[in-house]
Amino acid sequence: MTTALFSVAGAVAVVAAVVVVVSRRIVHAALWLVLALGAVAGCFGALQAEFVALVQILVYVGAIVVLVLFALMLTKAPMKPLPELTTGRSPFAAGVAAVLALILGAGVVFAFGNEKIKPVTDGSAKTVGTQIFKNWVLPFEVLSVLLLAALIGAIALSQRKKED
Amino acid sequence: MIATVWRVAGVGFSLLILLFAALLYGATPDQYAFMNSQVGDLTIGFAVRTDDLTVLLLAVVGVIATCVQVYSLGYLHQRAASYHALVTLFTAAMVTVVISDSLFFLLIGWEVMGACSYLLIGHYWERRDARSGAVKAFLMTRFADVGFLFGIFVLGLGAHTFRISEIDPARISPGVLTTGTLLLLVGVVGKSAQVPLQTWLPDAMPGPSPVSALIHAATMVAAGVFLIARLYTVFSASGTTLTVLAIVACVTMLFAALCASAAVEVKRVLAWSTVSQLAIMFSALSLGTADGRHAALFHLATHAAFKGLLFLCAGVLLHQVGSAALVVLRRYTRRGKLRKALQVTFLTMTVGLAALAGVPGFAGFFSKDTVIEAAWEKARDGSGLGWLVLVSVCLTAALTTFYCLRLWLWTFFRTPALAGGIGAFEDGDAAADLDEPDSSKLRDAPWVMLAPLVLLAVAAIALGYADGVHLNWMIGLISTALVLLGALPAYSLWRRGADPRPLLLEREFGADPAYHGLVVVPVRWLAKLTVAGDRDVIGAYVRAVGRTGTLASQGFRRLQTGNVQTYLTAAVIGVVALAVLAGVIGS
Amino acid sequence: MPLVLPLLLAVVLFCIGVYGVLARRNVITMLMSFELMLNAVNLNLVAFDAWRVDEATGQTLAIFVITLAAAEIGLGLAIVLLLFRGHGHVDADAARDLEEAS
Amino acid sequence: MGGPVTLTWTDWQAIAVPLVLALGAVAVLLVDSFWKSASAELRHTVVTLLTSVVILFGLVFVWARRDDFMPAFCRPAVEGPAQCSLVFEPLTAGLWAVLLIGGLGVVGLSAYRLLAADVPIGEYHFLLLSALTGATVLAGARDLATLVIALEVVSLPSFAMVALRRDRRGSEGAMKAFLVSVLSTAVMLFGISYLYGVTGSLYLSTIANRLNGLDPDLARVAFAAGLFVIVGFGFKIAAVPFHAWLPDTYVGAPIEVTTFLAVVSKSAGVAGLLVLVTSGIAPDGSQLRTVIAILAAVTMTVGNLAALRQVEAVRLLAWSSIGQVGFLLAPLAVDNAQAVVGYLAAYVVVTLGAFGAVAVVQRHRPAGLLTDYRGMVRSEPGLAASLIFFLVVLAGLPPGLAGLFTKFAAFQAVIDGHLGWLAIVMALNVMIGLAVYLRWIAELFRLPADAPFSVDIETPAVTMISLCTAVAAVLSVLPSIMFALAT
Amino acid sequence: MNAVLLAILVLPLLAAGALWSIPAAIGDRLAAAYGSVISGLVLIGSVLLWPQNGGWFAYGPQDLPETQIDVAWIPSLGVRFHLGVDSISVPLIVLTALLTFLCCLYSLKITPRIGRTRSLIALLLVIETGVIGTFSALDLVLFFVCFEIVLIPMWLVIDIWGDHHDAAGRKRAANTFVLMTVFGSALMLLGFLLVQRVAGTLDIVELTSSPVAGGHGIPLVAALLIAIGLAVKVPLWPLHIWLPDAHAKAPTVGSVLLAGVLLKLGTYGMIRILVPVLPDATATIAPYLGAFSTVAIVAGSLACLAQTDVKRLIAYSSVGHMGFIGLGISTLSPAGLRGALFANIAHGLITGLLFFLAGAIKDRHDTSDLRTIGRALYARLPRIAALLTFACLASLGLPGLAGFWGEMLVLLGAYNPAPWLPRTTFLVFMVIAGLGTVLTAAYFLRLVRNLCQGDPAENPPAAFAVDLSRIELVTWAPLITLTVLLGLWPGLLLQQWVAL
Repeated sequence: MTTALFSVAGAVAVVAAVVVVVSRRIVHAALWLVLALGAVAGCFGALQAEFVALVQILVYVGAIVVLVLFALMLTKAPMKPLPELTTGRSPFAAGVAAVLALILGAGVVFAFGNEKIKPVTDGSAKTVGTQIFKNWVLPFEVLSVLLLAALIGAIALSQRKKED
Repeated sequence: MIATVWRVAGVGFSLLILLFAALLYGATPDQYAFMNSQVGDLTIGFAVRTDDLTVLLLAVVGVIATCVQVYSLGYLHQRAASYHALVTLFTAAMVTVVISDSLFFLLIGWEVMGACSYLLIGHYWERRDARSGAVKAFLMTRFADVGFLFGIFVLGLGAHTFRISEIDPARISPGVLTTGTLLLLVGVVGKSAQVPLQTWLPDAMPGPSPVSALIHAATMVAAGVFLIARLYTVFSASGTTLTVLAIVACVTMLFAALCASAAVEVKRVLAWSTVSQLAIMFSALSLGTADGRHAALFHLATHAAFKGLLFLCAGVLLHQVGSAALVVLRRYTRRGKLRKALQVTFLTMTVGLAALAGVPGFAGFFSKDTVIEAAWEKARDGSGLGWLVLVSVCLTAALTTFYCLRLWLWTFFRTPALAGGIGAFEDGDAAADLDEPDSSKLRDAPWVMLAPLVLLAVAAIALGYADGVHLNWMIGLISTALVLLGALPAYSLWRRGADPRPLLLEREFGADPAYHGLVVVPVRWLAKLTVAGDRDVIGAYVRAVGRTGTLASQGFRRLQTGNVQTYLTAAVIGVVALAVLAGVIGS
Repeated sequence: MPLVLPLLLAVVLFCIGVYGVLARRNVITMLMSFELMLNAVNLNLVAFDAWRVDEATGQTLAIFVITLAAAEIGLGLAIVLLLFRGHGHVDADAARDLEEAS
Repeated sequence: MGGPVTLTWTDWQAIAVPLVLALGAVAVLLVDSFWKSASAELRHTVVTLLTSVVILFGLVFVWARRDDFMPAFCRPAVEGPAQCSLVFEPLTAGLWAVLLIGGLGVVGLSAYRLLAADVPIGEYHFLLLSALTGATVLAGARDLATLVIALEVVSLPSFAMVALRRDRRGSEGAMKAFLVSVLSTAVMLFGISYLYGVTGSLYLSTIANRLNGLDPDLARVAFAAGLFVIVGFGFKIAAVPFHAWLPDTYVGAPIEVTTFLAVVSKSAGVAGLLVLVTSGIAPDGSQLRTVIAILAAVTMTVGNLAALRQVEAVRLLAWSSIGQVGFLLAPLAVDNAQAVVGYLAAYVVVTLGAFGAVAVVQRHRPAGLLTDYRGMVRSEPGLAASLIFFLVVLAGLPPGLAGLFTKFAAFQAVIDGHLGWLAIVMALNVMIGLAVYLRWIAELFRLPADAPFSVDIETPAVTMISLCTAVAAVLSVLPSIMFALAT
Repeated sequence: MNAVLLAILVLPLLAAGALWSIPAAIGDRLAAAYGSVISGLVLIGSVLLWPQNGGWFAYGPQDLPETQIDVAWIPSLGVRFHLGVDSISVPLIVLTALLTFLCCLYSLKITPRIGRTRSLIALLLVIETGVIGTFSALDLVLFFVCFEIVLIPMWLVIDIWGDHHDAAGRKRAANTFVLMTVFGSALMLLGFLLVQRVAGTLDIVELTSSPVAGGHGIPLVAALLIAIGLAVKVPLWPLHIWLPDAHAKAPTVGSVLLAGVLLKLGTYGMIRILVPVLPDATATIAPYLGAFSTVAIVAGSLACLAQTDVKRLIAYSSVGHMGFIGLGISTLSPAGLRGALFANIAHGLITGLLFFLAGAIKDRHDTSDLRTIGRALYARLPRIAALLTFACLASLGLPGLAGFWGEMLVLLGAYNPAPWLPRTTFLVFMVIAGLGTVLTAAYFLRLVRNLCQGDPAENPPAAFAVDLSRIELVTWAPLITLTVLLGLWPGLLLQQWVAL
């Protein structure tokens, strides 16, 4: 059951991801990204990681993609297809990516080919929360500094110069 | 001012040598070592010794040096300071050789002489022939000295000492002994201008004549003879070396005598005759007997006297006439002008040539006879070596007379067959003889130059009797016959105004061009090759490294296109490459 | 469920992301591709977590990664806007003021 | 599991410095934002002083506790050594000292030129302190989560700082650095995910423990994972071939920020990599060390070669800093912390000084060409002497004994680690590097076409450069100080 | 004595610093006088160091050098500040001090046309410190450091004060010099570190008393690296390519120090480090070292024969002479090593003199090209030409002058090399080297012939050509005197090296 669910979600994610990187309409790409991320969230769900799945939807689909769309608007991204959105090097890039995929895939298959995941539910918000606040306090705190710094940095960059 | 100081110092120094010779005469042999230093288990240092040989050589050097220094007072007019200083140093170097008991001390004198001769031969450095002659003299002797140095190593390490008096041939293995002496012989051959290193000496003639006298009579070339005499026990212990020496000497004496017969310049004739006479001394030494050594030294002494005399005479010719070339001198022979104007010179030169030719009664006669006698003694014992030496010396004696008489006649006398005489030296330029130079100002040299001539002329006669006359009549007769044998053709040729000079002899057997082609040219090529190699091979690599750096740098600059996606692509390729590497290493 | 399934999915997503980063001109689309790559990471983490059955360490890190991505995208978009203000476009391979090739 | 979530006193002590830095960052921001009434100069001075005080506190703390060993945020070990997120030990103290001195130097350098460059003061210092916070945490981190997040805390504020002038060049430089950095983060995280999968832990000590005795297939994945993590750091410290963003960003950024990137950011990356290696991710004999060694060789060679023909001072320094990173990686490849920290110390001091000198010149000659330095030995002998000294230290030749001995230590480490080929490459690079710096030094002595550079140098700059010179001189005479940092 | 050693090391350095920090207004004369005083003091100090009983290679627990300073410097790296002098180093230190002193003295009147004499003097003093430091270092790293101190100052001397006609050429020469040397010394450092890895110490005294055994493997690699590093400095063929340019383009005082002192660092290093510390490995590479040295002798001499520039010619002659020294070291025999040591000193004196003379000739004609200078210098500058001839004779190894003894002992060493070396090979080297002396003579005579001799009528004197000036006489007199003195009394030095 979970396997089937995962497979469907995974297939959707792959298709959506491919469209994201090949689409000529930049806004479509952003919207396909939503689908891809959502599908990945489905995968998380299939892997019994509910909390992660929820956060994924919340943060990615809810926040990040919206941010991206805003950015697209601010940079006056056109709605029409743009042939020059992909560089001339794309076949080469595809080759590089394919080689990388082959190597990694082969390595993964050789290493973990016989392993099975037993369906166990430990992905609740409580488990994860306990983990964060018991064992991973320091990274969490540092992450807060990161968020603050990124925020302030983004604000500082967005401010107009005084003479403007 | 400085010149005067050096003049006085020079004369004083040579007188000092004489004084020492006189003081040391009859003294018991003695040695004294000083300034030694230990190098490993070897002692390297200086030592001096006095014995009969030292005294003899000191006397010879002293006399000749005094004569030369005094003579030079009148002879030399430019750059006198450096000249006298160098002559003094030259003499001092020879004295060092003579009194040394340390092979290294000896080597110092030996090579300083070479350097001084180089500088003195090049005294007239304005002249091309002087420059090249000087260089040639130095390089050839230097080449030989390398062998000499190695000989010192071999002998010194073989005997475990560099003290001459401590070298005991009995304690050296025969192979080492032969190698060592042969190597020393190379040095001797070079220094004394024996075949095959003979070509420098005739070319050294552009030097001032007194220097030639010094080189040929008392220093430099005599040093070779002295050295073998000094190390006679060692040399005579090695049969091979003696044989080689004998062959070299015999070839040289004939070779040089033949060359002398075809030379057309007084000094060149004399130079070749020196080579020839030295070879006679060497041949005597090569006999390996005490008699031979004695004969060689006797001949060395007499030769010093008459050869010094002859060169000083030639110097007078150069000084007064301006040239010693027969072709020039020929112009002054009309009405006996030359011998009348230069009366003292003529007389003393006659004495000298007579002594050289071995005319009975003159010193050369006696000393040469001693050599022949020693060779005869050896030959009588059935030694092939002895026979070789005997025959060669006899032939050389005849040849010597030939070229002496030829020189004497063509220099001072007008040939009866006038026309032919012109052609003999002037390549058919008939007008030359008619063009008589202004000889009104031709007069004999000042007394300061003539006095040494007279002194040496006396010595050239008297020295023959110094050894006590113990003449073997048989040999005396034979050598007289040889003199006549040589004199007759010379005279008859002169009578006929002919001076046949076979090309081979005139070109001195082609040794010079051969050396030029075999040594000088290849070395020049090699030199150019080395420079080209440095520039185009080694240097090219260095430049290539530099250029590679520059090119690589520019390449990296070009890669820095500013396009961040190129950067990213390169980076990801790097990751893939490292991943592949990981796969390769991991499996 | 076989473990390789999520892992292979992660590999595929990651490489699609790599392709996007290398092939897409627009900086914003490049950023989207980065998101795909980070998602691949999360997929790995969650899958390993499920396989390992330990204390949800993987999921915790996945949460951190999502937050990290948010921070990155926030600052990144600010930089993109600034770039747009300066250059008038957001093409990564056209912003070449600083090249040194001459 | 179980038990209340509490921080022990040791935990607080261990994170005292990062904590104070973070709080200081906020304080600086607040002071700047809510004290608008004061003049810009006054605010600048106050902010600078505040920042300096915060950093100085860190230095004092490090000095006071330099010999302590304080593991923090620990949990009872399931197996093997204790699992901690952060450890303060002598090595950490040494790295922190280097990082904080670097930060202080950048603050000092920023003290006199920043206002003119249209950079918002408060934000600048806030970002600087945030990055320093990240850097200090990074140097002490002992788990992968902390490590990667701390690295981001170093990186993201730096990119913001690069673009803080908000002009074309700055934004382009920031964009490049940002894109490369994000890619590297993704790659590194991908590697971390595999490391986690293979070992089931994020704690370095546990990972190192479990890496021994993996079966070959897993070991291969672990190797690839470790490789990805190292590559991630390779991006950050601009190891070749992940370096290309660096020269462009250095040129695009304001010079103070360039200095920050070259000094703090780079040191932080090296510190992180050092933590990874020393904690046993790449044990002796591991192929990962070979990878680092290869990176070292390629990095130093490419960096030095590319620097050979540069005509701009900053670009030359940028490339040469890539070369220096190669030299830093060499002892890293053999896990010789002492040599790395020593090298880093000398590098930081001298790079600060060199950028200080460049800042002075570029303020008056904005083109920043090497030819602008002509005739400086005559017109500005003091500045020229200092600059020459810095360059000579970078080249590693007397009188720059600090550089010589750190290079020597690197050689020693490599030789002791049986990496002969790397040592030869290093020897070659000493030569190329010298050629790079000599070109610049020669310009200082050459006679200029027009009037040579000559100005009244501002007091803060004089102070900064003199301090750097003095420290470098002291380190040259007593190099043992540098090597005592990590022990 | 320790105080004296430290003083002669530190004094020039401090003096140079002081000289730089005083205002630029100080006159050139004053700067040169100051330099002369300082280097004169150093000279006095170095003479004071002359050891009472020499010892060498024999360092053991009881047998330390007479004068030594030994303090820890960088404990964590095993580096000590260990200085000491013995009878090998003191003569070289004295030579260094003497040549520096003479260079300063020379600068009183004669300075490069570029000016900036103050800096030049300061750099000379720094070079002096570096060289003396190298000669007295008893720690491998300290040796390396001092070895490197010299580089930058010398680079500046060539680059700034070099041939003013050829800015690009002098820059290239300076760079080639410094880069090749640095590469060599970096390799040498690797060798030192290998030694440290095997022996566990960097202290030369300890290493000498308990050398690294074994003629293959790591000791061999170490010996090779050290030998290559030092060979660049010597320089040994084919690593000599930097030398002709550097010497030819350097100013007079630079050439003098470069040839007189700096080249000795390499050979000193071989004798001080290679031979005692890695005896077996050195024996393994000795035949190759000897072969390259022999090639250097011949190639250097041949190259001289085709030179048309007087400074380049003298520079190439150094290649040949240093080849002799290398050959002497490679024999590992008492005679060869002493010969090398002696030749070091002699070459310093004679080539120093030669470069002074070449500089004097160059100054007077504004070129060092033989064809441009013309011939017949005997007529135009009789005294200088006479001195040149003297120096040439000394340099070609005329017995009775200093140049002879070193080469003679080297050849003697090659005739009788250490028992564990292949004797036949060395006999071949000896013969070739012996013929090399003939070539040496040939090119020096060619030089004299082409420069000093010739028809004065065809070679008009240059304008302002003044013969030997007083300062030149004063500067050169010590060199001439010592050349003659050592030539006549080699025991002066040889006696220092009795113990082995």
